[in-house]
Amino acid sequence: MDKVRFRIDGIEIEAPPGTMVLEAALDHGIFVPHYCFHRALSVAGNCRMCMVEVRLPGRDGKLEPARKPSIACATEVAEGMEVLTTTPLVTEARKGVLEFLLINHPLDCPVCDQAGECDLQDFSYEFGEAFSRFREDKLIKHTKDFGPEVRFYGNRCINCTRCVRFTQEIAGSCDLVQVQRGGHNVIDLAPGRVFDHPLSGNVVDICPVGALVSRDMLHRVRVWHLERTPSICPHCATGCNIEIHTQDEVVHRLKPRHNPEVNGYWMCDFGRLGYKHIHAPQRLLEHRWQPRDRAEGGRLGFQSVIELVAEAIRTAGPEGTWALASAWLTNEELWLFRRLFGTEQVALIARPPWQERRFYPVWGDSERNPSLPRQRERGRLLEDGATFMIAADRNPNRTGAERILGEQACAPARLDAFVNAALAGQVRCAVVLASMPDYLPPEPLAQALAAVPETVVVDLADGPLAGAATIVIAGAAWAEKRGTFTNGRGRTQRLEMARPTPGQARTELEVLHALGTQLGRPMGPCSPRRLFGELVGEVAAFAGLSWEGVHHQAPEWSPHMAAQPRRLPVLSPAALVRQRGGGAG
Amino acid sequence: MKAPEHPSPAGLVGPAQTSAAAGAAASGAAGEPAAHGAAEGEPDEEPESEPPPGRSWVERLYLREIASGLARTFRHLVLERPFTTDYPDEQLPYNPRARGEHILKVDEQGREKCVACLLCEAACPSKCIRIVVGPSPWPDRERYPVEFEIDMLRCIYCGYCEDACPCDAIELTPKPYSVYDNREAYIYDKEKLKNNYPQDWRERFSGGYGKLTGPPYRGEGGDRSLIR
Amino acid sequence: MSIWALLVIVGILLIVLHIPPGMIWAERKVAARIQGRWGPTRVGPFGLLQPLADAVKLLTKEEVIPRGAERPLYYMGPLLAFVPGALALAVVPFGHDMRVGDTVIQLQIADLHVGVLFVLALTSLAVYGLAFGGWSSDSKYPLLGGLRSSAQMVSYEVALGLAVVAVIMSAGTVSIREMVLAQQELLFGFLPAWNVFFQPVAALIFLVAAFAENNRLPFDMPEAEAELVGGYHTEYSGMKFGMFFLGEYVAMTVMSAVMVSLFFGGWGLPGLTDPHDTSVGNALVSAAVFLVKVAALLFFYIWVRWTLPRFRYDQLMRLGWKVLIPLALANVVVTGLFGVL
Amino acid sequence: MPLGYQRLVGAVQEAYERGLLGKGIFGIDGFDVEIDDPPRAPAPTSAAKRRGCSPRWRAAGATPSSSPLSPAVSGLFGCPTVVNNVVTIAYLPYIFGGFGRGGDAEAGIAWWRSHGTEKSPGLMPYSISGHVRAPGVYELPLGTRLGDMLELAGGWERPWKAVIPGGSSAKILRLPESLDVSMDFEGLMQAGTMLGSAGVIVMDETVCVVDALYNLLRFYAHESCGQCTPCREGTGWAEKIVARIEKGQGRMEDLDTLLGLADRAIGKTICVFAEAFCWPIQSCIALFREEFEAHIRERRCPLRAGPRAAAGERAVGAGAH
Repeated sequence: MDKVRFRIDGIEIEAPPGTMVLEAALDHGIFVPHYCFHRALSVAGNCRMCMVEVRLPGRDGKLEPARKPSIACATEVAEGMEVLTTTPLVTEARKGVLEFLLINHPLDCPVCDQAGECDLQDFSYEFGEAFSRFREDKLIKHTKDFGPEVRFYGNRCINCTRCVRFTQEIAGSCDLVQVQRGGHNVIDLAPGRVFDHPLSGNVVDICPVGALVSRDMLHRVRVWHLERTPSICPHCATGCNIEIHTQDEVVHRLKPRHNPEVNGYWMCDFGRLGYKHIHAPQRLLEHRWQPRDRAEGGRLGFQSVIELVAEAIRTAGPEGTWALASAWLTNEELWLFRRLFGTEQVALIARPPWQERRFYPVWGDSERNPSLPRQRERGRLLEDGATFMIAADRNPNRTGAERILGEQACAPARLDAFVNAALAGQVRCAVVLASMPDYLPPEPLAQALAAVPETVVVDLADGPLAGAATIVIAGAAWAEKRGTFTNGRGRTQRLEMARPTPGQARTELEVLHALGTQLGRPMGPCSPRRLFGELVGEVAAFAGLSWEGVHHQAPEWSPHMAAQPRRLPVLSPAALVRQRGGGAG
Repeated sequence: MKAPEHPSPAGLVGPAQTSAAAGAAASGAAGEPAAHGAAEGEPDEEPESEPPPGRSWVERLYLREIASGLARTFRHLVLERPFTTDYPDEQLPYNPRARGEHILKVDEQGREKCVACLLCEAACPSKCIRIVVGPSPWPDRERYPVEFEIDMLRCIYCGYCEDACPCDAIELTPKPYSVYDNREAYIYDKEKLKNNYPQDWRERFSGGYGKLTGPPYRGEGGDRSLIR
Repeated sequence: MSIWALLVIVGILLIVLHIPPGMIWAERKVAARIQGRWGPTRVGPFGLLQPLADAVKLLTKEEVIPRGAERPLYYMGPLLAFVPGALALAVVPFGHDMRVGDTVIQLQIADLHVGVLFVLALTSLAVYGLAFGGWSSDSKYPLLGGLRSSAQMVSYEVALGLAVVAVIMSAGTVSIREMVLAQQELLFGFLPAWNVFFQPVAALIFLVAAFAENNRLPFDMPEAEAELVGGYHTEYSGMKFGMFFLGEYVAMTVMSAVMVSLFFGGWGLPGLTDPHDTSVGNALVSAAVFLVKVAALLFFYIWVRWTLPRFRYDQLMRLGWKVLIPLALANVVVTGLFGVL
Repeated sequence: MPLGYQRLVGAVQEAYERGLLGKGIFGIDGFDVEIDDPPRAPAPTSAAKRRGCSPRWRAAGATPSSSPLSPAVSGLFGCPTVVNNVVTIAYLPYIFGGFGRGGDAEAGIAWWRSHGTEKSPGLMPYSISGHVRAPGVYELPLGTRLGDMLELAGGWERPWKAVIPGGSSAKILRLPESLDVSMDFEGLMQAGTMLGSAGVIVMDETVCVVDALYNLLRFYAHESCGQCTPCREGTGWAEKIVARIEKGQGRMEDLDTLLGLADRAIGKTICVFAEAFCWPIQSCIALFREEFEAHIRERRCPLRAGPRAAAGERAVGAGAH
């Protein structure tokens, strides 16, 4: 289909027909203020903020000045159209809309969690007026908790209905509706519902004002203090692109980062709240030695603990040493792991999937979601019509482990082999690099680890794994590492360090590097970037990738992925709701 | 020792004069524009850096200047009354807009007016304010400061916090800076800030204090100093 | 030694030991008033007990000794700065002789025949204290201060000595007691026969050199705060610093006393004291006159300090070597010529 | 349940019973005509407007949407959609069916053209209400003189003051100056107002225009669907201001505020509801400004007995914004 040629503020633009003026403008760096428009949602056109002056060619081909402004979000581009975003007509229209929006909006920015990242603040500052002619009483609307993650402040709501459309079109749950009418118009829960959908947190992100706020972060920090680090969510094999928001090295929230090929604009609540283990009270902050047969032991410095581990490995000899890596290690760590322990006497531990059964994409029900066909036309959907996917595999880097250590090493059979060998007394030393939150080793594995004379565990928190160890090394959480994860569909993405490791904790990269040096192996560089370079050179599945290329939003897919796209098992939201009700997550 | 009275700049004199000046300099007669040694009226110096022309050696003894200086200091000593104030017995009136220590204001029921918006913290250039936000125990507001601390040692009394406060909760009173003998005492907690401007200080700045001189303190609207 | 001599020694010692605190107080008060302030007011009436408070503070302060300090010299410095100066007072007559019963008591600890030389010898010892203190502190500022101080004091001692030579020449004696007695006459019936009138140049040189010897402004180069922090005593704290402090004021007192004796008629004041009367009353009046004269000179010290700015070091040296010493030599020659004539 | 609604539902039922509606009517297989019940939910006026042919018909909210340019091509569910007024449908049989003229469409059209003016032929049911002796619906030819129409409705004992010629959203006209207005589309357009729904509201001199405007605005504030911003916020704001003026607590700048908010609302909304509530504001203030100013100046409604700004009445708007 031919592209439509038109002009916005004098800039020649080509866009496919059916594109809305607002999208075209935003794509070309012309900012038009808007509230209700969201690229992932259907067009509502009710905020009236994105009004522009549209001049269409008349019969004689000349442009006729518009009598009244049009909303850019619902105006399709047309051949020869001239769009003006800064005329007096538009400026006055914006001022008018902002005045109307603000008359019933409370001036509670100081206590509003959105303050600092609020579109109403920004647009009022940029396009609005400094005074209001409103002298009447403001309307009072209700404030209530919509669900476990979301609180609603009706007074602040500007009725853009992004949240309503989100629940209809993306989540598919239709939990939120608009009730009342006129000035009393307000968002509310659909009768009998609780907004506990696994995607509920996203309405907080898309709410342009402070009407929907996160209960998790309620009153905790002010957003202008937050530092933002781009990273990858580790809680399932989807590998959502996220931002880690920290203040003073404390993680306060995670936000999705737009990546059209992975997670769109969204992330699930499990991932969103999945930073708590970083600051858990059980977090290991120092290295320990707790021998099985003797009473002594206690805390150790890093160098001492590495010497102790090296001694244990030397004593056990190559035949008596097994090493277990977790699917939460980065590719770089796995690469060092492979160089240190090879691929024979190693196995992979991972968190069990959400459920035994594997689900396939069921979202995007077009019966409930009439706008879906249109979205599919615009390429907004992920594969199979799913609006969002949560992978059943609750580990971020199983694919990476399979590529680096080999499919066999990562198969459950290998773990069984380890268990059998350990129970048979053939294993003298086991090194476990776990660093997984909420990991409960299966009973045989726990028994096996307890049966090994020297068990070295690198982990995040005190738990059954650390309890079974003779040497415990405090490891680093994913937010404390640099490196790459390869998600369930084979896409390699980079995560960045958002905070330093607490206490004496070390990243697994440091642990492996120090251990190798202590064992007298040539270890070479320890920087993730250079290790990734080695990985690209040595492992075929990573060939062609570059450290810069896997960063942020660069849409680089690994050749492996391109050759053989994998279908990712995902879950139905209903199943997740049931699981959350059972206390999972 | 004899020196030309008005040594000319070297470039403007004849050869004879130049050699004389050079000889004088070489003889080590260069000296001292000041003071005591030459009371007998002996010519004593040939400055290496040439003095401005038109000043005789008598003038360059600066005896008159020394004498007048001594006279002036003596006059100060004997005649003039010191103009210092006898702090702390005697205190100058503070400008009502003087920025002294902070007060955290409370409402009629003794509750903090602060809603813990952290705008003061954001505005503070010296980062001396620390607030821990919590859900408020009262139904009419949502958040309040569980902890509110100002490190008076870091504070530069710029008043930005007062400007930033949306609910008039923090204010800089004219109360001057306190002095303590340990650092911990300088970190004012919420209770201390709430009671940081007690009655006697208010009286003091409203003219009720004994040796206060100058106009009495009056806040704008009459209630600036009141705890509200 | 008679009991009287002991009493005189004790009395003089008491007086001398009370002068530095008084000086400190006066210095602060005068400085303050010249600058339009009140000075100390809080400790005692008119802040009179301020020196006591200072002393208590200095005594209770922690002693900090630099690690690299040369200990023996470091300890000796303050002593050398203080003691020799104080010793010089032994030969200064504080008043006329006093006859009690049959005994004639001299208000002087020791009437040395070489009194002036004794004074010169002892005051020049003080330079060791400063030099030791400066060098032994193992710190650059004290070292520079000590160096400056020794150079300065050595330089000005020459001029000081030459000025005194002229006085000795005209007085014909080296005993301070005799010099003072010789000044009790009246010249032309109205002018006291003080050496200052016979030897004005020597008096002026002595005055200037005395300022330099005592490291007082405008010649306080050794401890120029702006450049050297505290000069030779930068690294001293507590009472050791106090000794330096004390030494400075004692040295000032000694210089004033010597100058009064040499140039300003010592304890005599025509019309008030009678050199031929040895009654107790006359002796006491003469002692009072002496003290007033000393106090006046000390006040002049202070007054000048808060009036004149500090010299530059090269200016200081130039003044000493190129002006004062030639002038003093010329003065000696002129005095000698007069004596011959 | 309103009488009109009962009759409509009754007529639809009757048509079903007689086989005029339903599956295979007139015995033609596959010729199905169904009539859905009109939504019983109290839909706001705005949703019932022409553009209310919303793709949200089945969704919960009855709100207008930015409609496709031509609903007859692509409307509800993307299908051709025709939305028409009951009046239009009621006249169809007369015109095309030649009802009473033997089924001759030509005759029906000629009959229709014999009424009314050149440009606006035909009849119109005028709903005359207010200060006339015999209010009611009068079916009259388009172009009837307003004065004649009011006389037909019985006249009134006191002098008239104003008339709203085309339903509550039409601009008001002053009486008796406008008694000669021709009540058709063009004539009213010339007079600066519109025929609209032909609901003629007549007011005599006892009517306070401010009070009347307040009444209208209260209706509009209630009827706004609340979807888009200028209308949602503007209706409530205008109602509050006029209420305050009527109570005698107005300020002179309130009139400018009213006109300003009307300017800012007109043409900025999805449907024409903003125009509907702004035109009365603009025309009332334009034609009866002295009455508004009298309210503000005297701090009471001059037409009501006693001051309305009695002590103790709550001050409106204290502390807003």
